[in-house]
Amino acid sequence: MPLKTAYQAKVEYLQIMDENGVVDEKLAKDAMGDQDILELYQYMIKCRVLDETAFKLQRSKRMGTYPQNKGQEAAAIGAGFSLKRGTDFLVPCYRENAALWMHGLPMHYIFLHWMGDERGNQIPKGVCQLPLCIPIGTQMLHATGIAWAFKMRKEPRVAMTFFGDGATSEGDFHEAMNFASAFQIPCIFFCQNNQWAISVPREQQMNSATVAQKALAYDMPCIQVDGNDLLAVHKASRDFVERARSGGGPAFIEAVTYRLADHTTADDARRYRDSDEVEAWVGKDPIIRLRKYLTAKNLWNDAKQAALDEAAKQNATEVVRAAEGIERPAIADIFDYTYAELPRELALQKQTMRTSSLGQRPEQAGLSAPGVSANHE
Amino acid sequence: MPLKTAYQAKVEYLQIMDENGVVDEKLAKDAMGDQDILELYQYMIKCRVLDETAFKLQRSKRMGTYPQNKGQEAAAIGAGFSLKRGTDFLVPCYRENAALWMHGLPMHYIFLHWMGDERGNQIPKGVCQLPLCIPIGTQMLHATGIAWAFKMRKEPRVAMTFFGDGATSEGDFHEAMNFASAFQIPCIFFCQNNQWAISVPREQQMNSATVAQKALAYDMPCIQVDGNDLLAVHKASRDFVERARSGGGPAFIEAVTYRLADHTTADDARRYRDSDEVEAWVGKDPIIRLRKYLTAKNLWNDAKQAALDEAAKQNATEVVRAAEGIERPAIADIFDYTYAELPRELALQKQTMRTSSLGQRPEQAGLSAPGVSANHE
Amino acid sequence: MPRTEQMIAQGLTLVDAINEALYQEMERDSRVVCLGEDVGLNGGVFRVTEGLQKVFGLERVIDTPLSESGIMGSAIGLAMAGMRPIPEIQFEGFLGPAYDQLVNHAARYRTRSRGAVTVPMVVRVPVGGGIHAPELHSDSPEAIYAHTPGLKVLMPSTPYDAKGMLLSAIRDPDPVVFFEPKRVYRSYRQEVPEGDYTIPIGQAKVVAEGRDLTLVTWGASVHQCNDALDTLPEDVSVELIDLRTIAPLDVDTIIQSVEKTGRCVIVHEAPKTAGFGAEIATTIQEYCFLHLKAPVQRVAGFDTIMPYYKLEQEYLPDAKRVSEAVMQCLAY
Amino acid sequence: MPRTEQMIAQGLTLVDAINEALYQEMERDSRVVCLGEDVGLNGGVFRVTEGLQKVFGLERVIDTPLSESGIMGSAIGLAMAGMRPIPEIQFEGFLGPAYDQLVNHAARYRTRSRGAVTVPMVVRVPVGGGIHAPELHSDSPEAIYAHTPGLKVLMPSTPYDAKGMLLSAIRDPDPVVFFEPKRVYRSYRQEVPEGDYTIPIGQAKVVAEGRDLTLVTWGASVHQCNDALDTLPEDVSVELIDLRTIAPLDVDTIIQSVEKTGRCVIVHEAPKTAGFGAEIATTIQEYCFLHLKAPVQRVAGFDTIMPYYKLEQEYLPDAKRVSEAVMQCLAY
Ligand SMILES: Cc1ncc(C[n+]2csc(CCOP(=O)(O)OP(=O)(O)O)c2C)c(N)n1
Ligand SMILES: Cc1ncc(C[n+]2csc(CCOP(=O)(O)OP(=O)(O)O)c2C)c(N)n1
Ligand SMILES: [Mg+2]
Ligand SMILES: [Mg+2]
Repeated sequence: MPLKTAYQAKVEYLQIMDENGVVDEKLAKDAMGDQDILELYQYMIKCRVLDETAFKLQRSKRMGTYPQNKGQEAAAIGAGFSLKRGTDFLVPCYRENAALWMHGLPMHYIFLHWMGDERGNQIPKGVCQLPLCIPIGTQMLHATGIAWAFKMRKEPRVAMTFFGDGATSEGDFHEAMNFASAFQIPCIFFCQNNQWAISVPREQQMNSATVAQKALAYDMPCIQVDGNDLLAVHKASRDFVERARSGGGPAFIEAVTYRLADHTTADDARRYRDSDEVEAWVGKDPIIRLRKYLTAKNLWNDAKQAALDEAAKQNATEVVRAAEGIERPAIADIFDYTYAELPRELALQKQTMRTSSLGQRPEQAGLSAPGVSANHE
Repeated sequence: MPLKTAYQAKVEYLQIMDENGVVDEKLAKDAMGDQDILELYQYMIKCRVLDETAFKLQRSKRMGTYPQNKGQEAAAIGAGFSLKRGTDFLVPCYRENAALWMHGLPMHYIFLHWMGDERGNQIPKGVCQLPLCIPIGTQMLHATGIAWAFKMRKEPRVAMTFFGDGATSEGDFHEAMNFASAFQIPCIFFCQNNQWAISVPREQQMNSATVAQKALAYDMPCIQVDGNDLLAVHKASRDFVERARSGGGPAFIEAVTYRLADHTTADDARRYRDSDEVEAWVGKDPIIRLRKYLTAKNLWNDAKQAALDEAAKQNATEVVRAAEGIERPAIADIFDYTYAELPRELALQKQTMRTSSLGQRPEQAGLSAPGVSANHE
Repeated sequence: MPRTEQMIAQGLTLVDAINEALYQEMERDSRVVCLGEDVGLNGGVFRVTEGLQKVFGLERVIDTPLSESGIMGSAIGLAMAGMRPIPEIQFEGFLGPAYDQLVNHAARYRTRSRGAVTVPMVVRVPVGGGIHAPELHSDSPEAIYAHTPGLKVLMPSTPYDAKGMLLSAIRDPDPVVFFEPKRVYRSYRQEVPEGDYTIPIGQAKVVAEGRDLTLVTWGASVHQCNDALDTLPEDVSVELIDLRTIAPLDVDTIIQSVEKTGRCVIVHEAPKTAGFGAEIATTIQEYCFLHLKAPVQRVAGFDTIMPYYKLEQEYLPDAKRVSEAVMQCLAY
Repeated sequence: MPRTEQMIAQGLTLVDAINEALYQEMERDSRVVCLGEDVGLNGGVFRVTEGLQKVFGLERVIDTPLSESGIMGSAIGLAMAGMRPIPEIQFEGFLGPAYDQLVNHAARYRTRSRGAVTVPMVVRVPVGGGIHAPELHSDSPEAIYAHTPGLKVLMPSTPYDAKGMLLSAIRDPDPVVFFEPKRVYRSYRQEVPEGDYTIPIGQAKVVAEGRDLTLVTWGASVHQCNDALDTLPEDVSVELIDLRTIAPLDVDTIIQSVEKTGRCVIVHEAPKTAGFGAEIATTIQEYCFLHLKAPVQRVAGFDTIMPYYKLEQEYLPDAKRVSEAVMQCLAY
């Protein structure tokens, strides 16, 4: 029935290195060089080992609930590597450890976070990132605002924010995308589509064929990439980051990957997904294909791998030591960081660790010292 | 750089009757018949007169803030006419009076609403609609839920919800669209894109070329229509409504129209928009083109118009009388409708019209009767 | 779900009791549907809806997108259209994105439409701290919703109450926020009648009778207060009231008790300032002014953000803080 | 904006005073940006930002999409990145969609990052009833935000206070919710210093001194209370306190007054139950127990939804209800 076409668009898909580590030479030309690949490969191995370490810590009750990154390392690090350390801003969700580490966060911070310690969020000066974000979908607006400030001050800086496939269902995702697009804010939206949001598969989360097409609603440039292909992820990220840096505006990247582990250590994915599906994705592991590629190029061998495995283990030991070696947090912290200055009532609560007015001013009850307790205790 | 296309789509635009009342014969074949056009034309005139009446009432302080519908009558009524009265559900925003009336709401209800009287929202039994909705963007989820209930109960019923271009920026719009799409709910999203959200023009509200393309994010069928073309609006609405009724799922319609008046009577649009723009759109008035069409077809003439104008005036007088003739609302209502049953404390507040405990139980203060007041008053 | 052998032998946990209420009411009333994130095949992250999808099908136990406003808003629509939706919000912290739909819509429809449109639904929300959960999984926002006319706010503390209160809530013609203290979810088992029974909304429960002081609390803190009672000197006799319903408040039960005891301590997890304890204390001083022998005291969360779990035990009111406040109040 | 002749001759309205504070602070501090719906060319629906866009440009006075969570969330990002954003939410009812960003993010960042990330911003929000506005344009949600650790909540009642408090708020390192009682926006003019001055956050103001009873209120109700004072018998001496800052509460000013008077009535527009009046009353009975001659009373909005405007005058506490409560409290 229609008269004319008012709008049309398409979403493209990029893969450079396939599951067997074979690259498309033409596409690879403009991609990452072998030295970088080698470096990032080592990072990914370290990340994988730390992930397993965290899992074990949780199982032995030395850490709280922890969400594994396993299988998503290429997506995280390929994107993170496209940012300038100390310049560009990274706004994470909670499943891109490698990106945060690559971007300057000391590794034990993330461990501290999951050990129930806010000091894991106390991002060191000069590290341009926000702490992990637990409420899904909410952080993208912060990235948008941060990047907006860069634009207002005419700084050649970019923000990148990570989130999952599930997060795109939240209203805040939509509002962030619309703001970024309406004001042409240099913010890159990076979706780790790992096929699941806890027990809900992507096809149930949304009815659309791709996640990337959500960007069409905002006329925002977008692409779908093989998220387990380090080269594709990095090339798409780098191009969009540099485009944004030079005033080209925001972009959206869907990295198609897979959550190989449970949602978190509190979850049991066998309740809701087939082991066949998991098996199929094990074959697409981003680490396996890189090793194949590097080996084929004679850049890697079993001895090097053994040494790397050892180094990664060593690294994990140090990270655990740093995270567990820290003194217990001071209870004063919960008061001291509520505001820049302590309001009077809060100071009283801090001093007495009481909210009852008689606990705070026992003289009211004819008792003598603050914090006096009944003699039966 | 990409390897393959993962998704593609387009948005089409439909106009059947142009600004001069000339129809595209081929497209018109499957559109509304002349008898219907004649009936709806009369409705539109009545609506326009009521709109002016409301404006005047506000100016003489007989009504509160009022948002005029002027210029958007074809969009509202073309869509509303596609619904089955007493069966399909209509979930409005606040600028589609004609649709609500057409769908069975006594006209003075809307007047009562803007006169600050909740009885204007007390939709009569059998009229399948929700009251006007003031907070922008929030009602679409209710429409989605209502239509979902129809689907659950396997009833061949559809819900349609109206909203403006500005409303599409709210997170709830996105969540409603995603729910409707994910569960294939028989809900029609009808956007009156009248180019402005108070003082913000559509191009600033969003960066996208059309509003309709927002549906692509959800793989939801969509169309952009000339919203001042009764035939196009109706054909698109009817087709999507019937498609939804027979299990085809949700759809999105963007009606391109224009808010000829101020945002509300509290607004002064001259502060932010050019009179040239307004003038240009006056020429596209949906009523003018219908009159041209009907006249050319010999279905209309000046005498008929004069009679209709008179009838519309008469109608407006009756509506005002009904709205103003109602007794003052009982103050008891604010208590009685908070819950199905009055909780005790609320019963006391109702009885005494006091919240102070001494006002409620003056015997506490050694005073005698409830509601006693100090003798200086 | 039908009772397991363990349940028959040892009683029901809070999770079991809520699950049983859902199961029985879904059997009884075909209008009841459960919806939320992971409530279906996965049975909810706390397994409260375990097994229900298998029995009642995908259409009545619905895994939704990750979209709290969507869940709340579409549940409102379902309720308006004659269903009895029971949306689950996965943790109380995620009521945030659904706040507008709950407060500005669910709560208002009856009054704004003068009864033409109503929203009979029960919003189930795990609440409170103490389980070593991540950020925003340990808050206590009940005062916010108690300050919202049009909502009813419930928080059972025992399996027995949970079942009876949930059945009342589902049958209530108005929107109910049903907070489930997650610390109690599996902390103990209790005998719970297998059949249908309801506990009226708006009725507090006197858990222990006493002469000297009234202790008012709700949710998980009921158990902390019970612990505190055990540590008090023999000759101190405390009346413990479990509010169960926060809004509408059972003023009479509280007043009757305080008129007798003349002293009151209120315990809650939420931050003290403008917490619901303030409403209770104010009401008491309004109505029992001449009976009061000491100021009403509040043992509450501090006026800080709920800390991450390393410090949560220091944040939450415990038996020690409660008993100390009781003794100080008695010494006044 | 620079003063007009009328302003020079007759003083400033509340709108003028806020506009002047914004204008002067934007001149002084280039990090300050205003953003919100219609705040630019249109000058805001109440004209509070009138003229600012012309002076400071499209980049510093920004018309945003219709998207409250977007406004709040991106303002948080701006603040984190070193700007001093002043988001406007058009009416208090539309804080709903922004609730999560305000309460779960703005309020929490300093504490959750242990000071590494802070959110210095001022959320401007017209508040309260009495202007015949449509639904959701007349509420008083201050208690909700006062119950949120990490936020400061301000509500000036006079042009003079508004300017000084807003300047303090913009310079404050933490997020501030700045409620502007819309009923007062243009209700009268007052002399306001042209230069820079600040009124410290957290300081209540004794508007009128008195012996017999303390009247505590804030926002537009200050004026109703003032009217009530005029209707009281000559020999009744009431001390009127305008809270100005709701959180953190100026406990000392209140206590000092009630220790003197022994009686207190609190007045606010919000529904009574769990309103901020409850916090004040509770605090008073905690600290002034032995001085109190009568229970603290609340004259508040009813525990119903704020009605449409035909009935709003019946809903809002007026001088009559206030003076009656004062007399009853005195008679206790
Ligand atoms: C606002 C909000 N709602 C619900 C949750 C509970 N929750 C935690 S993770 C998760 C699924 C997230 O899925 P996705 O966005 O795909 O990220 P992934 O975990 O797969 O990396 C849910 C529902 C939450 N943290 N925040
Ligand atoms: C949630 C919310 N935010 C802000 C407002 C104030 N407001 C009323 S109408 C309006 C503009 C609406 O624009 P649009 O959706 O295009 O509808 P139109 O008025 O053009 O029909 C705004 C911002 C509101 N009513 N609700
Ligand atoms: Mg996922
Ligand atoms: Mg519009």
